[in-house]
Amino acid sequence: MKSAVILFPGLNRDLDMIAALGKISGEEPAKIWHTDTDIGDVDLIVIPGGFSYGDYLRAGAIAARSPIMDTIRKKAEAGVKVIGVCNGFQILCEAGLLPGALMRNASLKFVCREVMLEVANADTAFTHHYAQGDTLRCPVAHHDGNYFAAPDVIDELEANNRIAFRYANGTNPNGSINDIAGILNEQGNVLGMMPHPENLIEAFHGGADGRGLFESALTKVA
Amino acid sequence: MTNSIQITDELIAEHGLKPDEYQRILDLIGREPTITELGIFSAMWNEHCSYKSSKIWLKTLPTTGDCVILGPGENAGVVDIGDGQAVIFKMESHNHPSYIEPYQGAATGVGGILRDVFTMGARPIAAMNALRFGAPEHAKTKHLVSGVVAGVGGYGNSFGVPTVGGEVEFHERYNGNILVNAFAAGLADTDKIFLSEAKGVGLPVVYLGAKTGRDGVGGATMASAEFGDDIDEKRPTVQVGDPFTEKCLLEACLELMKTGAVIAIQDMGAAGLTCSAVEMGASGNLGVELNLNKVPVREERMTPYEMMLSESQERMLMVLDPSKEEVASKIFEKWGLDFAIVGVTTDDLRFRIMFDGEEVANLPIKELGDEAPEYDRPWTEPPKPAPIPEVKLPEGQAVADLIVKLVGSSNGSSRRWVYEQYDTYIQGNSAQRPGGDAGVVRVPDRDGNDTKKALAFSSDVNPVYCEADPYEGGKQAVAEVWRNLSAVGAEPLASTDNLNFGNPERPEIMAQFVHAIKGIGEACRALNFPIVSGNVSLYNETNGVGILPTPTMAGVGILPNVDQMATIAFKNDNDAVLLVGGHGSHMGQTQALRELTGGDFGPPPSVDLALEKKNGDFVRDIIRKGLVTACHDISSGGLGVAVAEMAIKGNIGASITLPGDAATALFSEDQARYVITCTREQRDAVLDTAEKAGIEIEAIGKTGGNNLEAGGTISLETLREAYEGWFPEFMG
Amino acid sequence: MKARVTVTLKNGVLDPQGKAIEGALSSLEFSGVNGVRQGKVFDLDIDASDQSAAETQVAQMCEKLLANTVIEDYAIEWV
Amino acid sequence: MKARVTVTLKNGVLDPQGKAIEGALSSLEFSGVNGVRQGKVFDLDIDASDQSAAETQVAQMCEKLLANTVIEDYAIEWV
Ligand SMILES: Nc1ncnc2c1ncn2[C@@H]1O[C@H](COP(=O)(O)OP(=O)(O)O)[C@@H](O)[C@H]1O
Ligand SMILES: [Mg+2]
Repeated sequence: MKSAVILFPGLNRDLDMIAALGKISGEEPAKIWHTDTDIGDVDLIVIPGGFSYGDYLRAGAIAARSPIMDTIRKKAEAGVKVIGVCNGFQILCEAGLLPGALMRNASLKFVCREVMLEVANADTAFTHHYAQGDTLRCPVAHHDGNYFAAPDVIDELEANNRIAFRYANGTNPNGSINDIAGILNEQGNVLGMMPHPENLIEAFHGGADGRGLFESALTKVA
Repeated sequence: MTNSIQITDELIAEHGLKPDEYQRILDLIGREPTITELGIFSAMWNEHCSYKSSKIWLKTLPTTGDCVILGPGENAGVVDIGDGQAVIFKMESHNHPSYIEPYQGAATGVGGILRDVFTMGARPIAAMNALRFGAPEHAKTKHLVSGVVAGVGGYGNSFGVPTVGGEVEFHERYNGNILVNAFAAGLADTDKIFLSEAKGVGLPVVYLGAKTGRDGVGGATMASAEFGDDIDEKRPTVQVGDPFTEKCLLEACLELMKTGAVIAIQDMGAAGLTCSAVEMGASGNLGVELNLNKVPVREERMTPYEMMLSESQERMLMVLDPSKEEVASKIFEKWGLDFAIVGVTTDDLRFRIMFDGEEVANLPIKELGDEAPEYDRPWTEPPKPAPIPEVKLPEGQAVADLIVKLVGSSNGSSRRWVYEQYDTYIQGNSAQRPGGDAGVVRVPDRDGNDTKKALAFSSDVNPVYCEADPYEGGKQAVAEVWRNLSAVGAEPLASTDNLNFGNPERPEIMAQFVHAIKGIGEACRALNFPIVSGNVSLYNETNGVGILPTPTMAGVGILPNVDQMATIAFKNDNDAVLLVGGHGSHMGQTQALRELTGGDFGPPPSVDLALEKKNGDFVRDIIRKGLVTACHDISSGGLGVAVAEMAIKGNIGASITLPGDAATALFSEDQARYVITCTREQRDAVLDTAEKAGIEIEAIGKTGGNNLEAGGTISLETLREAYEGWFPEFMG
Repeated sequence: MKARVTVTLKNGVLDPQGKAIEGALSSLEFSGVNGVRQGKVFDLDIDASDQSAAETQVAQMCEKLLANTVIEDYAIEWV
Repeated sequence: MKARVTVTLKNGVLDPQGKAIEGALSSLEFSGVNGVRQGKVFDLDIDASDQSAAETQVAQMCEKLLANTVIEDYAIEWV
């Protein structure tokens, strides 16, 4: 499967993500600079973490309005899988590819630690290598990960199993409603999540709980 | 040159120049300086840039060694780590600015040190921050802690470097002057290191990065001035950091360096354009002419004086290969950064500044640096430490309770509240994150592929030791860094220092400085731990009250195979707990004594450097032989705190058998000691190896259970609550 | 011309900063604070020939960038 | 009573956010924007018997918490 990583100025987990995709798929992802308008023929598009444009104005706001997002929107409509991790998640929300917004952490502080994630829906293009209800270890590192959406939106997400991951065992690090850590779009081919599975993919990291996400995303759903 | 502004005595004093220093200027240029020239001299000749009080002592430090590629003199030190790779590192203070505006002061401190590292062509791979604050109960402390920590994180997290270690300490002597010492290390190929030395006449001098504003005008002067009650007037010089621009500047510079366009490059730090231009010219034996009308500015009506002294952040100066101008400017366009040819190198060794077609400065470029005043300031013998008062050491359960007090104290407790605000995972190479003896990161090879090679980082100093005996304190700071690196299995390579002291014009302060340097120098020589970079911060004093002498040391060590790395956490039940270096007896200046008396008394433990080396080499050796399941050095708090931390981190208890005087055994802070654990099966092998190496070693207990048995009994929960509880509770 | 755009959170949208400030104020012994909401202001300096053109332009800036209309409202004044 | 506190950066203090927004606006083809400065607003709901007491109280809140007077100015309006 071909994948592409989108690069905006200020992103800083691009190399982590490129390494993870390379190691797990055995294939270097294409690196797409934000001013390129053509992403090429890929099955998976990833927007990595960081601080695009310094997260100035609102996290992800400025990147979300750059031309390449229209290309990504079209690809998503055509069914291409899209993952946004951390800043990538914030960008996808600001761009309207995912509902809701990521507000300042309830603690108001940047938080970097390992949390537990529950696989809330294992029947998705991004999670089918996990079992329903699995709990995974996963690092988080963010300042604005406090997921918020209007009650009706939350109800819809819950009703349609569009919550892919939840913070488990009281490890919600940011105050997100319903412990939401990652959500899907309606078609189920766009995933946004705050935690960093790309930083837990090999023995050296002290575990590989994050691999399943990439293994799922990089294989066709059976 | 016409003098628009009369140079009065007040003006001279405001620029921090003493009358004799001003006379030196007159003798040097044979005329009254222009206001711009006066500003340039004040920037070049203040303590911060000229090291005028410290130079003659810094010269005594060992700065060479087999692994040293480049010692002090450039933006950062360069150390060979094999396979055609080098680690480039330095530590620098941002104390005064952080006291005045904690968030921005700390943020720009981190930005500055990162720039020092990537100016040389290295991609930053690790950062540390050594912080010192006033008493927890002091009115300002909480505000300063939250601002500084948020600032360090706000900049480093956004820039994208993992923060792998540091220090946080509280003491009333920092009530009026906090310390923010930032360390950064980067990775470069040994054949692709960039220097500030300009080469070639008539070549373009290029301004890179962010625009120039009035930020920090007079900042370098401020950073060398003792605080008085007029501190508010020093405020408008606050600089604001822009980590986004810095991240773009990093990527742009590394891209630029690949093109071969860079002949010389230098970041703009303190007194930005002035220091960088003069450093580049002087070190290359060239003159520099700048046309300030070409400098990208973000404010109207900026004067030459302001442009030359501005400390706006995220800027660089470069000497460009003219044939590469096009590709170079394209790169900076791509990253949305300014790229402006602002001057040219000349062959006349003059530093010439043009503005609106007029010459506003024309100075001898080498003398600006070389002729800076240099002082051999008078110093006294350091005072003898206060004698230890009669105290009754605890017995029985009270001994165990004191362990709980210490791990739950302001200086003994967990720093999690701090380091969880720093990104410690980014880059995916963190082998050991904060909370252990040293931070460890895996090193990719020249092509960016994973390897087993790793680097370890630690930063230490014990200021109350230094206050009681600067010489032994200086030795101890070096020894503790070296020990922390050894304790993870790393071979210490080289070190950097950040010497924070009070007003050097007071002989008793100068005495602290001199003796600390002597101690540091001796320790670095004995441990083959050369100092490749560093920074001095003097005048950390408010209304005559100086800080504790704080010569922060930081060091880098190498692990050939990161799989053979030790951590402090107990791993299994029934492991043997071994004490390397024997039981201690020294109670002076210990945390326990402070807890019992509320003060700092007695001499600090003395450091036997030969013993340090012997025990450290042994510990590293058995770690690398895979004989060790956990290792922790014994420092502040003594054996009791060391085993408590190992138990808390591993969530495994232990029972420790102690000699008659349990309290002294647990709380003395004798140096050159470690606690290690190994499996029952390997216990004898380890003891054997020790005997053969002539190492004093003793089996003192075994791991297991939910309690720590040491003197008395403490449950792991009690320990953890105390250890993890203090900081969050303090910050509220 | 100079415009000041004020962006505030819609009612019902959670405001962690406002809440925290409320807490901080009471711990600073400021009493009788029933609520705090935090927003943003943007001071824009734009050259535009006529007022109405400028107004539509600034309104578009708000819709397109300055406000996230999912959670925020905006108001424009001219100064 | 309701007060609106507006906190803006002092003149000359670098405003990275404003700078980035300026850039974003121009890449969104908004022309003629000469400058953007970002600030904060706080909408306070306080019960206070008399106006003047309230005014001094809010001023203190600004000095102590809402504004970083090292780099920021503040203004108070009543609404
Ligand atoms: N205490 C010290 N020990 C060793 N080298 C030092 C010390 N203080 C400064 N230096 C060296 O002197 C040079 C100038 O220091 P500094 O002005 O802090 O660097 P920069 O100008 O990059 O900020 C640097 O190479 C630094 O490593
Ligand atoms: Mg420098």
